[in-house]
Amino acid sequence: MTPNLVYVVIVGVLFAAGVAMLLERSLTRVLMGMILLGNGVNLLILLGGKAGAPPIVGAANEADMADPLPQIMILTAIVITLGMTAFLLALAYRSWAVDGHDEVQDDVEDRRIMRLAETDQGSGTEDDR
Amino acid sequence: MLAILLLHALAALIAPVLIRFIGNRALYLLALVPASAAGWAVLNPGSVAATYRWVPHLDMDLALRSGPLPWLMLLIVGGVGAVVLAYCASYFPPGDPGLGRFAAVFLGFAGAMTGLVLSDDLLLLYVFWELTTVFSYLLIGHKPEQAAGRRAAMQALVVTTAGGLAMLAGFVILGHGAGTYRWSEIAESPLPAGSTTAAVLILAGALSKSAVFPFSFWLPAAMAAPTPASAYLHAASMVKAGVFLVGLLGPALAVTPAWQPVTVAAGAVTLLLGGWAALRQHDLKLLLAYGTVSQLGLLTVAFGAGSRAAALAGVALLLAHALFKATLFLVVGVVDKLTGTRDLRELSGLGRRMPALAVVAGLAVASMAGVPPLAGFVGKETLFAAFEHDPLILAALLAGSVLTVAYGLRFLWGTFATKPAMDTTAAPRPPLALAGPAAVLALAGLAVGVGAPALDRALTPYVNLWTGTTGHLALWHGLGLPVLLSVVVLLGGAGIFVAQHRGLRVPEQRLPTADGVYRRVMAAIDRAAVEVTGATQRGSLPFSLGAILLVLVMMGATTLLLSGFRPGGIRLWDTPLQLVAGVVVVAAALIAARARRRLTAMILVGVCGYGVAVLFVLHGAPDLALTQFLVETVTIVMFVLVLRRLPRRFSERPLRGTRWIRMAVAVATGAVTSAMAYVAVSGRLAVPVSVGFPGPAVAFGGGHNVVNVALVDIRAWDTMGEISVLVVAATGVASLIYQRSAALQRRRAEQTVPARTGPSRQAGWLLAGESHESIILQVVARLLFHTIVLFSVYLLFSGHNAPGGGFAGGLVAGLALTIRYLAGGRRELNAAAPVDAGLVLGTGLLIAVGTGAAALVAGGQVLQSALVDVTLPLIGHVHFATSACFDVGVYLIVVGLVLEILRSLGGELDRQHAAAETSDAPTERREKELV
Amino acid sequence: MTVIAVLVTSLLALGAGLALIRVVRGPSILDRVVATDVLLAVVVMAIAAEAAFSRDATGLPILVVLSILGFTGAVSVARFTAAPAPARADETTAPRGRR
Amino acid sequence: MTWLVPLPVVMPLIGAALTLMMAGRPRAQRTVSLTVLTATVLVSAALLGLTTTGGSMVVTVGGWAAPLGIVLVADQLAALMLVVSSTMTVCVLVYSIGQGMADGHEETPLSVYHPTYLVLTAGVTNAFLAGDLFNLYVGFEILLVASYVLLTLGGTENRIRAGITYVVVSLLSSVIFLTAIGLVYAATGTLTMAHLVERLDALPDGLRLMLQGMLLLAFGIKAAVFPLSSWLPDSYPTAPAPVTAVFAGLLTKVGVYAIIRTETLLFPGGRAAVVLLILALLTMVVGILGAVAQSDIKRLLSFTLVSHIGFLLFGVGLTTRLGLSSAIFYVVHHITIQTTLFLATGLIEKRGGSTALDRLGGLARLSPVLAVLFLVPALNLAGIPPFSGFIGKLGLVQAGAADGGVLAWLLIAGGLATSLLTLYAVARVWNLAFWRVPHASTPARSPLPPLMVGSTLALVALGVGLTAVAGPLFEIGDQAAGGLLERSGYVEAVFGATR
Amino acid sequence: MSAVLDVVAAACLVAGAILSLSAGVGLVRFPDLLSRMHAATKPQVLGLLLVLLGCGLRLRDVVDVTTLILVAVFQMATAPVAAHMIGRAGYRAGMARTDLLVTDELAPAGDRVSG
Amino acid sequence: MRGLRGRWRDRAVAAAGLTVIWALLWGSFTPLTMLGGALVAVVVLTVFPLPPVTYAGRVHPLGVLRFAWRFVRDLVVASAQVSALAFRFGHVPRSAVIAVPLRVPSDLGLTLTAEALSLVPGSLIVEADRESGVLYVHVLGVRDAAGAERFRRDVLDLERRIVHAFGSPAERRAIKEPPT
Ligand code: NA
Ligand code: NA
Repeated sequence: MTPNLVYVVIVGVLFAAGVAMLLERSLTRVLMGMILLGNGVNLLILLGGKAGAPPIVGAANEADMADPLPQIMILTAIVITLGMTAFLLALAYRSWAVDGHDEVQDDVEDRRIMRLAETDQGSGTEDDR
Repeated sequence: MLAILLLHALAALIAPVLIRFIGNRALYLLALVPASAAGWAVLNPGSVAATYRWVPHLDMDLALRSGPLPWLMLLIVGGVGAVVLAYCASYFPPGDPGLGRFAAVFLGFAGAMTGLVLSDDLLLLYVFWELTTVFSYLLIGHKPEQAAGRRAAMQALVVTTAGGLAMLAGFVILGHGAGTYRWSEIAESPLPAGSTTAAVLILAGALSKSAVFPFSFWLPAAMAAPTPASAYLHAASMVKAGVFLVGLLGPALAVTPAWQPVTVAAGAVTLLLGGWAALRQHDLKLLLAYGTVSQLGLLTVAFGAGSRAAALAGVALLLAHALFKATLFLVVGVVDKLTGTRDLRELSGLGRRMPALAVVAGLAVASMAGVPPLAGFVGKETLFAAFEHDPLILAALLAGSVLTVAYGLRFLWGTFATKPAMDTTAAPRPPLALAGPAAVLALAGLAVGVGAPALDRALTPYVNLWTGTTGHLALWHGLGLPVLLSVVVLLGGAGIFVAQHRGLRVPEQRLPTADGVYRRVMAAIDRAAVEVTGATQRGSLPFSLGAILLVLVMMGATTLLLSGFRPGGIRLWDTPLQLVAGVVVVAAALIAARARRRLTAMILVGVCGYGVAVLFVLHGAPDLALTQFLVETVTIVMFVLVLRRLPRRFSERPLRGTRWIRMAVAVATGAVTSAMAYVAVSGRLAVPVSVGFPGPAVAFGGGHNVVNVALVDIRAWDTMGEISVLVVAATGVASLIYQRSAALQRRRAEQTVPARTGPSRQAGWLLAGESHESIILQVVARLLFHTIVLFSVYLLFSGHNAPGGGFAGGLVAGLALTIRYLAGGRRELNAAAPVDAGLVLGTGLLIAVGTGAAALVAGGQVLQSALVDVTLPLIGHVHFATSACFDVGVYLIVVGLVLEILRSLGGELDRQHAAAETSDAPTERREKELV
Repeated sequence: MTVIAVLVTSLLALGAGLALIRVVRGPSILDRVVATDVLLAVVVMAIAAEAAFSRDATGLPILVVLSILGFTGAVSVARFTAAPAPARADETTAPRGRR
Repeated sequence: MTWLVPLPVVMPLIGAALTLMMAGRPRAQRTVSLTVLTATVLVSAALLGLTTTGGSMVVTVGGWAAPLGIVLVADQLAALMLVVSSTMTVCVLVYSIGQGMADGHEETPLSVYHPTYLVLTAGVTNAFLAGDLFNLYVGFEILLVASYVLLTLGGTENRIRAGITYVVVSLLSSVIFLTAIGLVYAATGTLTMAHLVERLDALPDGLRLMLQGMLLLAFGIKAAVFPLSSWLPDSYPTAPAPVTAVFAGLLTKVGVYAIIRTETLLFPGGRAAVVLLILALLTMVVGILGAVAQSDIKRLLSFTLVSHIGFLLFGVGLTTRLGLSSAIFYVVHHITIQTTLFLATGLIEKRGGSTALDRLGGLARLSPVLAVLFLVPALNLAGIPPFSGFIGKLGLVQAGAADGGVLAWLLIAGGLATSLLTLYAVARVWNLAFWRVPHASTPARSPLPPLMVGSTLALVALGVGLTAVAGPLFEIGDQAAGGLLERSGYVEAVFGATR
Repeated sequence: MSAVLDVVAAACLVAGAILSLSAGVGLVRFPDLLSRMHAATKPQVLGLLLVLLGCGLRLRDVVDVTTLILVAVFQMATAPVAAHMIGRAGYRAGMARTDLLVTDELAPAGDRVSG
Repeated sequence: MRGLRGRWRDRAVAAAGLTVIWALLWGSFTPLTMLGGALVAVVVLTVFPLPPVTYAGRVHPLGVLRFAWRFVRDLVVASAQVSALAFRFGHVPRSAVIAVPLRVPSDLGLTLTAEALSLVPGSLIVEADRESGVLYVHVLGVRDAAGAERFRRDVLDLERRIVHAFGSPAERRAIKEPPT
């Protein structure tokens, strides 16, 4: 198959933009990055199937039809993304309600150990009491 | 033999129960268990083997084999074990809550030790080996309140396990090379490749177990264990395991180059250092512990030297040491129990108060010192004889023996002597139950000495496994060098004792103490752990994601380079309209990534989604476009519902410093993904399987819309999974927003309130009234609502032949509800859909999955569909696929999802916000503010 | 018809481009919403026009959906974001959480 | 008897539907959940028996033969995984009922627990049975979304924080998985794994390596392979004990299962074996060092979880029959033991009021039962013989020795060192939490609910029982490994299956 | 007949497209939100109707024509609502530029108005 | 008291209307379609009960035609005007917010008037006061007070046309009375 350049470029841009947002701290931004990535993946899947007439038997010649299988995968992915978006939004809201912001926080324990590492200390869990 | 092991296991399990019911006397009963092992050995002096399958694939079976050396060990393990258990009955106070546990672990240990000496399969041997380590750990920590005791237990555990693991690696090398793990078979065939490495690794295990230099330090620390346990584990049995292994494997492995130098050197050093350290101890138990270390070194030298005579001496000393050292520990136990101290500086005049005990101890020390006619003498004589022609080793042995005599005397003097300027220590007479077991062991030492020739005969088969000069066990070898040396040793030892008594200070050895090494190693591991963890576990989500993406980029780039792909061809587009839509998508995405305000970003992401929907249309995917438009719309509504509560702008970025890194990762990810897509598409040769879809879709699926038929029939299993995802997502939204059962119950009560009846102009037929609700929107919403729902049903049923289907239909119906909610808030929503979302979701899932299960019940495959064609009078031809039922389930689930979203993110957030605004009842948020 | 198609496509693309500019420029959310609405209308026109040119009606359900539900997004934004005090108060009413 | 094959997925889903409709009636929900999951165990056991005696069982869903439709494939490996995982779910369910998690009191929100838990089970079983790459993705999604809900149950500050990390990383892994599937389809035009066998073989090496890399990456995140693992210790420990337990037991193993399946079936020949082995070594060592640095039992166990994934990869990376069968054995062991340990930790939390090591002490005296419930699986985890952890590891060491390469020996060394440090880590927990004098905050009396103790005890016994049945279990693992290496059997079973 | 219909259809399509372009131009050019809304939301209604008409003239199938009629009706029912909601929100947010207003009869009544 | 009967009538009308829409969607008027449509309509109306609103009006075909014609004419003319404004560079159009008190302020009448007014370019409803029945309209291109007054009259004309097309007898009577 010969790839469609427009798709190739859009996929790249959607992935780049999505990743850029994903690497941020605000959960709503991360979520939007995920949505962009989702769109990018969908187009990537679409790229793997032939374009053509809608795959409706009778409305078009079978040979001219677009490949239906990527469409099925994408449909599933779109709907799953919807569910995930709803969940993440609820999560963002709860995060805001609990913390007063929707920022992704660093793990406290990990930070503690990083401080120990920076100050060249041990784990402090030796049995000495 | 297996029966003995099982008996031990059983006894260990019932010991706590038994002790709870009949008290300390139960120990006498339990002592019969190890005694039975010794008894079995007495009855079966020859070679006995038995094999039971366990894990044949790993060549690890319960292969047991008794031979001369195991036989002797069995006698020690069983005999001493029985005696010590009997001793424990009086040693522990009645009703000691820890006794049940102690007895269980003790018996477990005895069983493991028995198994260890009987194992023919090396892997099985390792199994028992590790078990003894664990039981030892638990016994050392019998009184775990002191940090020192716990640390000692840990030290013993770590050191012996480390050695054990090395040994395991050695076993695997041997076993893999030889093609079998049965020692009896390995020993009879030529050594496989890698045996030298194996030998070194095995020695690491053996020497660490026997506390030989440089692993000696754990044993003195292990004296935190109750004294009977020390007597058994750390004198008689467990520490002998390493020596036993050297003795067992030596006949075959001693030919490897490292074997003899390592064993002899390490043994000799241990002998001297241990003896030296023992001289400096004040705690009687520690004195004995260092003495044990020293003696283990001696044994290692004996078994490691690799000659018949030395091995014979080794066996004799092994037995002798077990007897006299266990005796001495039991004696210390008695003293400790009766006086409350083990410090020889606090003890005085005990010899007069406990003469019998003093005699017993004297007997044991004499054996240790090599005084005829005791077992120790027999062994040591033979040993001197074996090394007659090796002056260097002989000198070390002599020095060690001299030290042994010295600390032996120090022990006797320290325990029993009446010291000037000290009161006689107050103590009751030791009861027979305590002194008896010690006496038994001491007398056994005497018996062995006297019965040396018999022992010699019994051990001949073992000794013959070795090469070199043969020695003999006898009380009298004739006048020769050995006897002379014995005399020298006794005199030298006495001399040192006297000198020390007169004030000679024994300087502390300046060799690096291995204990320090252990501490440093563990501290280094701890530091390494902190450093590595601090470097790899940053606890930051962007870091975790960045790591994953970097791997993606590197992996993608590498494989792309490896693929050596030459661009074959490229098309710009299928239709130029794709470019138009593409520009919109790209622009929206790029600007969204830079947006500072949440809603702006959201709108741009939405535009991007609409653009993708247009691309779907252009691609020939109307079903996708339809769904995408609907999903984007629902998404925007959801975002608005949540974002209305959140700050308008994204918060200030704490990540500014890493901005360029993130940009680079983003661009690289995009580029690599594009390239991979390009390469993958270009690489396609075969025809896709989906060319086979259209025909069967009509013939068997009963629909013309291939995508929909695939969704509800050909790939309905995927769809079933997908709707489960939706169900759970909806549930999760409720879970996060409502949190508590009570809140959800309140909601249920609210939503079942019937819609207001009767038009009432004054109250308004609309529930509206708040300033942000619009009459125009409300009227239009109500006018359109049923039409939209009808349209959703149309989409549901037309979907089989045209764009549409359960997903699209459900989303449309959900949006109808959304419009009602937007118009009139949650009360309007409840009026429109007075039903619990969970019920809708459950019903939908039941219908969809039930359709699949029904096909199963009907004798088809799961989710198999049937076509129904009926011609009804007046009405016409009805064509129906049962998969439509499945689609109804899908429809309901999507409706349920949207309903749940509206109730939770819409209505409940309204309520929470209103409550927070108006009431002085503190909400959760306000409480947080105060904190 | 091809010429017409190209002409119509170009006009619609131009309209979409201008709308996109307003989406990007704002300045207010409502401006962006209005512009998005226009974009959506252009999409409807484009799909209808495409159906007209190719005489292929499979896209019509999409048109129904967009015509009856396309306003939902705009309404939800307008309803919740720019409404008076309660919903507009964002930074000020947001609780100060522990950082 | 192929009708049995879809049941491990269908039954929990029906249960989920019913429990959703029974919101607010915990007793009924409990009955349904227990019934359904017990039935799933029985069906799984039947499948294991049938596949062991009669070979793989294949169902063409909806009667659509491969490669058109979706196939569910129950071979020995899948059946074994089903048995183990469904057994875990039953025990954990009983435990959570004992804790009151499932009933609506204490920290328990709503009636979402049962339906979500059942869907989680369905996702896991679906992933094991999937014979279609995209369906595998769907299975993952099911179990993931259910896990998101369970992890954030109650919506407390810590769980939200941890939940965000977990959800976002998982979403990224899903995106990567989906991308991989898109690429695979673009290159081959098919999704049925049995069909991919032939079509992937026809692709040029570089392209195939790319597809393999993408799939490995996706599964590697789910399996928590270093350096893709840092999310796990930050997220698992905050969940309620039974949730953490079932996650630790099952979810990463589903990732490992996917790695085993795809590496053996789709990409045989060990092209990426070296990479796998290196990752295995790093995962073991970095993971266990992480455990050593921790001061909280749950976190410590999470790190051991990561670390021991390295053992599994070791077996897979060796690509030999012994390596695979040992990895399979080790999976069974690890699922059981890691689940047990997290449940025991839940009991520790219940008894001692905390899982932080500096707030615990004296538990051995305060609760001897608890001491046994922790110590036995802890030693098992550390690979102390004769427990199953040792047996699995022994298999891996033997397989490594058989390989004989430098890397293999490095891995043996790393594996043994990891064992030792695992022992050190759990022994430290024992020393501090069980042996030390009780902490001031430890309640003098705090009875443990019998259901919690009972279910944990059952799992402890099961873990010990693995030692007794190690021979037959290894035999099954060996046969399964044989089936994996002999691909044609799988392919023929799939294409030979008709309605 | 068919050719005539096609020509009419083409004219409708082009006219509709021009109106859509004018909406875009107005959107970019007009000074404040409310003016932009006039430009944006109104020509597109007519433009859309024209395009739908053109489409119907080309497709001619009963199913399609009835569908297009529904589309037109729905569009006319919903477009004003969106415009009203946005306009109202804009006005309330003070985005009507008072310097361009000849008169503002809502300002004094503003507080009393109920939905 | 026209409660119960009126509600049944409403339901019947709604069901009929939905059935027609169903037929339009399928583009077929066969018995199967109509019956199916009726069935679906009844189900939809049962599951989602109608809001308690009664439409008391009658549709007057002639009035409807008259209204439609004026509407289309206004639409075309006004669209052209606004488009022209858009392309007239350099000109900044002025506008006004005008209050129009309707004479028959039923919810439905108010909404229909607002809708029709909205669709005609150049006017935009910024507020609708339900209690007093006043529409506040933003009008583009108004230059002075006279223009505002002219616009107010136009709106009232529009209202009259709508009532003549769709209104109940009472409303038709009300609209004939001169504005107070
Ligand atoms: Na996971
Ligand atoms: Na996991």
